[in-house]
Amino acid sequence: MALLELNEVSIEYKLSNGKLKAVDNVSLNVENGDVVGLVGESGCGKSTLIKGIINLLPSNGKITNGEVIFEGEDLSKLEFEKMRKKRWKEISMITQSAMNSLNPVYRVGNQITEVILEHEKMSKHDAMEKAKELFDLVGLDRARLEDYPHQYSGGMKQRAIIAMSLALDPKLIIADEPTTALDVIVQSQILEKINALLEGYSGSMILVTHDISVVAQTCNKVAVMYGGRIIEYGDVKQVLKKPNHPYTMGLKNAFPSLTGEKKDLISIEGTPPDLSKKIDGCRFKDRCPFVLDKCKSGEMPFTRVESGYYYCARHDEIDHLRELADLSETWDV
Amino acid sequence: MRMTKYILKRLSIVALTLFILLTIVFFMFRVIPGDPVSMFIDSGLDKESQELMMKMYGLDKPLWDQYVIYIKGVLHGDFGNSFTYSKPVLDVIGERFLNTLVLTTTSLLIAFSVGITAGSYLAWHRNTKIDLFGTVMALIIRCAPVFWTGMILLTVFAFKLDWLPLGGMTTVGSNFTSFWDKIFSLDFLKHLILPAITSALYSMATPTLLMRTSMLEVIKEDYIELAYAKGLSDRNVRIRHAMRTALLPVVTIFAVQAGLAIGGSVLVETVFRWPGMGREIVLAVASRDYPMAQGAFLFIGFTTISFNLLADVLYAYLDPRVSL
Amino acid sequence: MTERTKVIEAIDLHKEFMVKIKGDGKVREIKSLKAVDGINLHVCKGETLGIVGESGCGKTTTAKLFLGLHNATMGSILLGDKDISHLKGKELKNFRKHAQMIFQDPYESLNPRFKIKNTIMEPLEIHGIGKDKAERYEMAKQMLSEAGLKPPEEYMDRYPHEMSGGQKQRVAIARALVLNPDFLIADEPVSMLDVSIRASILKLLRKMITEKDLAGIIISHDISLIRYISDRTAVMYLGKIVEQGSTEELIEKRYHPYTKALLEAAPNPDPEVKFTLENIKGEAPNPVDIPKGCRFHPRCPECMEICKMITPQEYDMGNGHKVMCHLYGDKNE
Amino acid sequence: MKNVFKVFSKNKIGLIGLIIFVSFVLIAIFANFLAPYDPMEIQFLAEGGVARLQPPSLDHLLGTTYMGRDVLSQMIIGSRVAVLVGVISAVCVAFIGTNIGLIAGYFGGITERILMGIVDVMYGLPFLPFALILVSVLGPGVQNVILAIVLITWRNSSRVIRSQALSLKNRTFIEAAKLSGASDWRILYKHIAPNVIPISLIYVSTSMASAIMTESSISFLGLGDPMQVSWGRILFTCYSSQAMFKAPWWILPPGFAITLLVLSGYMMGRGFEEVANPKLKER
Amino acid sequence: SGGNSKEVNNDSGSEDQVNVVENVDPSLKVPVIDLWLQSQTKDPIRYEAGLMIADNWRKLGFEVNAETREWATMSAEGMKAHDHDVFMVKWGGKPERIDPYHWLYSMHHSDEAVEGGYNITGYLNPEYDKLAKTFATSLDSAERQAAAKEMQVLLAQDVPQPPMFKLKLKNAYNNEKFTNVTPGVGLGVYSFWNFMNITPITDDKILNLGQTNDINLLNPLATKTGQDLYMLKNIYDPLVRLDVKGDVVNWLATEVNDIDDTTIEVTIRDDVYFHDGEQLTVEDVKFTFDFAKEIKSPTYNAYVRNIESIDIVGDQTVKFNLSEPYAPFLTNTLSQVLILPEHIWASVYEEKGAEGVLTWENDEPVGSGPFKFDYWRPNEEFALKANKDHFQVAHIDGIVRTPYTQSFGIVQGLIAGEIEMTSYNMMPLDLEEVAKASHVEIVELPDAGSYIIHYNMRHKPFDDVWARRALTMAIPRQAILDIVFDGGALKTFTLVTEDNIFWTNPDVEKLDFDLEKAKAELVEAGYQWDVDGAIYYPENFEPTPIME
Ligand SMILES: Nc1ncnc2c1ncn2[C@@H]1O[C@H](COP(=O)(O)OP(=O)(O)OP(=O)(O)O)[C@@H](O)[C@H]1O
Ligand SMILES: Nc1ncnc2c1ncn2[C@@H]1O[C@H](COP(=O)(O)OP(=O)(O)OP(=O)(O)O)[C@@H](O)[C@H]1O
Ligand SMILES: [Mg+2]
Ligand SMILES: [Mg+2]
Repeated sequence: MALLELNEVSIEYKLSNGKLKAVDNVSLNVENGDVVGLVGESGCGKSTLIKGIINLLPSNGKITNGEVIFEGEDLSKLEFEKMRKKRWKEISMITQSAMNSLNPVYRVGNQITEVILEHEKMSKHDAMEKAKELFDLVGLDRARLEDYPHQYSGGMKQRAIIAMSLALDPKLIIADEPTTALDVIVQSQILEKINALLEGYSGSMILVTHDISVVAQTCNKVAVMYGGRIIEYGDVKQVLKKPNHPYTMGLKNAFPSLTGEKKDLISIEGTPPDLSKKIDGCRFKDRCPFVLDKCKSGEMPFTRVESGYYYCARHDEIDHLRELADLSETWDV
Repeated sequence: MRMTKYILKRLSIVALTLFILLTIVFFMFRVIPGDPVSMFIDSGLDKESQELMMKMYGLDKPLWDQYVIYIKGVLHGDFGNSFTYSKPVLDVIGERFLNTLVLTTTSLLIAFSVGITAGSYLAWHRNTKIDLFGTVMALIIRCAPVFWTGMILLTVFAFKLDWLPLGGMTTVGSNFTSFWDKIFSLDFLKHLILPAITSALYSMATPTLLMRTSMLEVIKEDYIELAYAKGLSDRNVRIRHAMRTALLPVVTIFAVQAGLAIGGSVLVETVFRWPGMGREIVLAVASRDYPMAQGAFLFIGFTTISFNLLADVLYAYLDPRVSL
Repeated sequence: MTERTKVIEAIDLHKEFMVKIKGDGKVREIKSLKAVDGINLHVCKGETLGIVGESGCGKTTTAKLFLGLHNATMGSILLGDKDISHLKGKELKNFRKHAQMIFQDPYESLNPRFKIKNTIMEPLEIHGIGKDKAERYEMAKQMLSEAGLKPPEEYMDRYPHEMSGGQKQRVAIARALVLNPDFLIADEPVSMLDVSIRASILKLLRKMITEKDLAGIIISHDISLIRYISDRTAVMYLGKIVEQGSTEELIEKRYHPYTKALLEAAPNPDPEVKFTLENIKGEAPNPVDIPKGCRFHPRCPECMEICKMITPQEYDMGNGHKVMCHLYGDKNE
Repeated sequence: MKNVFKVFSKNKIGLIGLIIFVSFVLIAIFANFLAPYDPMEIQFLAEGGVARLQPPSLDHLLGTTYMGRDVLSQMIIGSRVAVLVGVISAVCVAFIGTNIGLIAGYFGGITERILMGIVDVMYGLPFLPFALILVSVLGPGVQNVILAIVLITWRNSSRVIRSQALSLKNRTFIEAAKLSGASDWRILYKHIAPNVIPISLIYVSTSMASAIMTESSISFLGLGDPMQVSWGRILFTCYSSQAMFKAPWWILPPGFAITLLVLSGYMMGRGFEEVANPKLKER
Repeated sequence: SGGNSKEVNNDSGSEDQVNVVENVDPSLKVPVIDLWLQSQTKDPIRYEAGLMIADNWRKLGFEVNAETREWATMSAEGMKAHDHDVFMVKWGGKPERIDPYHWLYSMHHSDEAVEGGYNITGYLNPEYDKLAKTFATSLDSAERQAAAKEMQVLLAQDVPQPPMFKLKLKNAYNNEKFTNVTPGVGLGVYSFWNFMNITPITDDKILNLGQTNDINLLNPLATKTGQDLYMLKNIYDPLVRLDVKGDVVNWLATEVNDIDDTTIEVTIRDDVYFHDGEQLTVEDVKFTFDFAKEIKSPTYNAYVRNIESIDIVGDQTVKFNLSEPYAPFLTNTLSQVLILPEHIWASVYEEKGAEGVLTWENDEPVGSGPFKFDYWRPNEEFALKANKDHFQVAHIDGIVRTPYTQSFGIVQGLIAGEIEMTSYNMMPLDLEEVAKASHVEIVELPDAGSYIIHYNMRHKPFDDVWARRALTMAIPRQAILDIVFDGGALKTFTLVTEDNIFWTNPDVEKLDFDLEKAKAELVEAGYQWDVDGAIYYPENFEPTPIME
């Protein structure tokens, strides 16, 4: 049994003038020990999806369809108190901006012990001891537990949040863009730390990012999200070496690399679809260089591959498209 | 140590401000037509007596000399004698000021405790009917002239229902041995209720609405989301995380509100015949009791400024991010 | 590489800010912050210089010094043979025609209350270019379409909030180039944009610089991006240029330990290549108290005794490649 | 400006405020036509004698005062003072406050220190007592009440506008404008000012509210212009004659009118707040 | 347009077109009259009445600019500097003004027509001055009476500052708690005699007084308000007192003899003690008068100015030597100056000097009067207790005086039984209110003072007697009485009010409201009107200050 299983989950936000379907019919399996990377452009619904998983959607957001099965239980139907008990204990989270995720008026140490004391019967002193151990683990000075968040640098805050996420040994850690706001060097330090921690950790992790290289370095699976839908899912190596969806192909080639010969970068012109409007046909049709008439209407055809799946109407020509996609002219408009 | 230094520095700025205020006020009062003596002509002050009286008040000297004398006096803590009461201004002010302070402090305490609770409640139930109703009510009460609210309350609770006294600070003929004795008496409390509620109603909207807005801001913060993700209870998130942080801007307006309340106390004091500073200032201006008016004005100014200082210090104390 | 004419040159450029920072206790102190601490840089006609470095190392400050948006504390900036570092009034206005900039945040760099046409026409109006409004309108239209917003009429009457980030960045480019400057600085022009459209903006910049024979500086914290766009690269650390040289050579030779670290930390989208970053510690120190000696020594894996005491001078490694590191001291003697 | 109206049409609170305000303005403009009687005219009973303290009737929809004056007419004519004081002081306050705030915030340095020093001193002045004294100095009269209000309240808006200008001047689009060669004044008035206008408008509305409140307070204390009927003065007359407990028709309307008009100010302020709110300048 | 009364409506119908000139010389235009109104805070009556007067003056063609002034401003600019056109004042009818010295001499003698003087109107009439001198200095009361009557006739013709109304003072008290209320002239129930005579019915023998304002200062030498002095008069004793009708009765004095025009001998009681136990002696008497003069007490200056010296001529007798004859010496000087204990004031003087004495609070006054100071909590209460050792003992045990700032507080206080008496003049609405409470009884007494309209004869058009007369006749007295006073006052035509039987002259010319007559007199004097009805001076106009 998969640790987490998303079945055709859709999430909508209510707007003053209509609805916005931020997540549209998403299915995903996370097995024990998996590190799943969730990549996609800004606004494609990544954060919404993971908030949907732990039932933390804002008041105007709602899961309108599908189920979120965690260890056999549908989290989306769980009542608040029961869900509350599961949070952090079973599923913890490293939020998008660690910069703002620590409450500025409390000492970092207290914010860590707070979560321990909430879920475990433990004395304050013991909780503090635990926090100290966690700080050792993420490479922070124990003394800094006494400091306020604003006395930390960005990297330190991120580490503190990571330490906090490990506090209760959860089965699943969700990390929402843990390194976006950080410098390259600090980012690589953090990623390295995460990698190191993952080695001694039996649980699973979902890592949200818009940076493919982060996925490449950290995850074993990747889900590529576009316009509210996971348009491709599979084993990292497979997806990045042999992408099946034109968007993944473009995305991969849009990243500059330091190694290898200097080839032209690819740019996917245009903007992602407006999720508040109903989309007919392929979500990527407006930006796809391989778009055909058949892409423009109906449901996107689903193709299952060995390690996952993808949606593309031209699934039978994929190898050819992949070759074309490597050329930057293909993407020029 | 540094804190003391900071406060001392601020205080010296306060002193400068007060000095400027003092000068403005001194000359402003002298510009007002009229003098403290000629008002008594009709009650039998003949022309020689008028001159004698002007001399008695030191008003026969050139303006500049009067100013210098006054400033010198102030530097020695002597604000002169009130023309009306023939008492040192400080003595008169001290008493009135305490009265005003009791009233405003009570009303501010009511206003802020109710306002903060209500504001956070409304924010928590944002976009509901309760929120709309509460916000609109707060706004409406805020917009009603305080003296009018007072008049209405007075009519209903004192005149029509006869539950509470019609005004004043104590019942006629009651005798108290000390100030404290008085303000802790039931009689005093009964007299305090209506004016305190009136001005509390007026001051309440600001903390309510501000607390609401501030809470709404805070609720959007990532650390609130994280607090939920941590599995904290609703109550815990609301009080420990949201309210605690949302309180900060409310603290700053406390000073502003306190200043407003003390300055605006004249209205409530007039309606309820509360023997406070506000009324005294109006009386002093009307009777051209220059030293009294100057002193009272300065005192109110000083209090306003001190409250600002207090709020800054308090803010820095409450918010670890802020240094002075 | 042919010898080209230097368009703009910074000589021993310094910039100090007086900042209020927290001392012990709760009181602020005023300290000096050396944001730019003696740099020598130049750009030639038709050439692109990349500047990389971590956040806070002084990249933006350098850019603003070049453009006269800050006054240098010390040193000079020569445009041709004129020192422009303390221009005022009319002279400054004249200089503005020669040097322009593109900012990091396209959302921020356009006045939200100006229509696009007003934004682009304003510089023309200020400098009295074009005989009337109609002519300026035409020039603006022309520029927009050069910047890739086609058809330009469609964009002229929009407000910034009606455009996507990439489109705004194109408007910013159009505005910068409408005055026909000789010199262009782009400060992290794509870092706020989605990966999928970065390449097109970078390409546009590159095209403009070469076509119009400008001197260009492109700033980034991502060295892999720099590789794609710049001819020469300067690595900046805490207000100093620690290494500069032609981009390819710099990436290949990577003399300075900091350059090495930066290159190693650069994310790699190839899942086969894993991190190798072990040798660099901590985060960049606060520029308010720059370490004594070599400012990199506390983080340097190759730190020697001398590094702790003496600030290294710049050593020429040939081919215009310069390094500021004691490791190379003897090679030069 | 067009945007402002667009936003208003979407913002319910602002819209209601605007409607209330415009109604009062209309009443004030057509006061002379609307008022059934001369507000100062003493009314007589049919059977002779002054029509003192008559409860509402068809002849006098809001009853009469102790001196036999028609309350409704007083209310209608009184709206003129309220609207006049409100609008003029609000515009002056916003104009002065905005300009001082802009200049202080943008130029900084000694200019700022002097201007903000003045503002600080102004903040030490207790508002109402100072207004009372000013009115005593200047003499009663609507124009003096306005002057007093303006002299004191510009401090509020100038502080906020200054901080706005401070943050705006460091925004990149201002630097971009500088790079285009724009002069300081051009930047100040073409680039920064339009961006603070929504905030100034908030101040126009809220200063309007506070000006009306202040005028009525001054009048209530008996220091307003005695030759002008104003709501505060109606209340004052009601309070100082012994009729306040007996004539609800006399005491209630002015209070409600003040509340409503002041409320409209704050409601419009809320509307403008939406305009000013960065949320709307969507990314 | 406002303030039209029926009376006015009837009269304004007259359409006579006399003296209407088409092309009148604009320089002859009668200047605008600035009518200063009292701001409503101080006195709504004067404000409303002023509006009605202005309306009627306009009907005569005068341009009137009615504007309000704060009392402090009006008094400084008008009462003191005499820089006004016209304004109204309510002059109090204090007991010492029963002798009309103030009304007839001070307010109209040319000596007083200087800055700060009482001749506010600037009335200069040599004939009047002569009469006034006689009135002021003669010791023969018949001669004085004749002069006074004559003077009133002149004033009624010349109308320099005509009196208009006198209040029907209505005070209230609790008839279930007290009886034997004796209001005194000018002071109503606030009179000294009332405090002496009022008798408690119940065991509660403390009289609670409600007043609109607090007392200010208990230093008899420096205080300036009547309120203070009336309380001090209970604590201290004068040599003589004015009784309820205003007649002089002996008090500390057992005998007062006029030796000649300028010498008065006074013998005092030997059984009077100050509240601290010291006996009151002739030394104290001499000291008080000398002291008041020496330290230049503003309160007493007017009274002691004429005293040249004081001699102690016996154990209980002193002799006052005046520098010039001063007719009201008894009513003013001897009844007003309160005898101070030398042993206290001399040491204060020693310690603080003259200026110090004048600024001394004296907040625990020690006098010899029938009431002793008890306590004073400013703005809350002021209390006296009866002096049981006095030669005349009050029936009550004490007085507690509470200041209410609003009159409705007083009224409610009376009804609720918080207070038992007030000298606040009950207004019609108050009367309605207290009518419900059977225990509240009203005592009525006509005021000895009056509402006076002060023209300024130094300013146009008031320099012309015809203008003054016409303006006076345009004052709608009856309408104001009905509308503004709501029946709470009476018309009056002489400054010495009709109740002051000895001094008043009821047979003077009464310029009551008569617009037609007013116009007719103006026409006769040659005034002209333009087609719009604005009034102009006659050609070659010379003002007539007084009637010949
Ligand atoms: N509370 C909300 N109400 C309405 N719409 C929302 C809300 N939160 C997000 N959205 C919209 O839902 C869509 C998905 O947003 P989401 O935050 O999940 O994207 P994301 O992939 O996490 O983007 P980013 O990379 O910028 O974090 C966006 O179009 C966004 O505008
Ligand atoms: N106006 C200023 N006043 C004070 N300090 C400043 C100012 N501008 C920049 N600094 C400081 O100077 C240092 C260099 O800043 P700068 O913006 O040049 O860095 P950067 O390399 O562009 O960083 P980033 O990558 O974050 O944009 C930083 O520590 C910054 O805090
Ligand atoms: Mg997100
Ligand atoms: Mg930067």
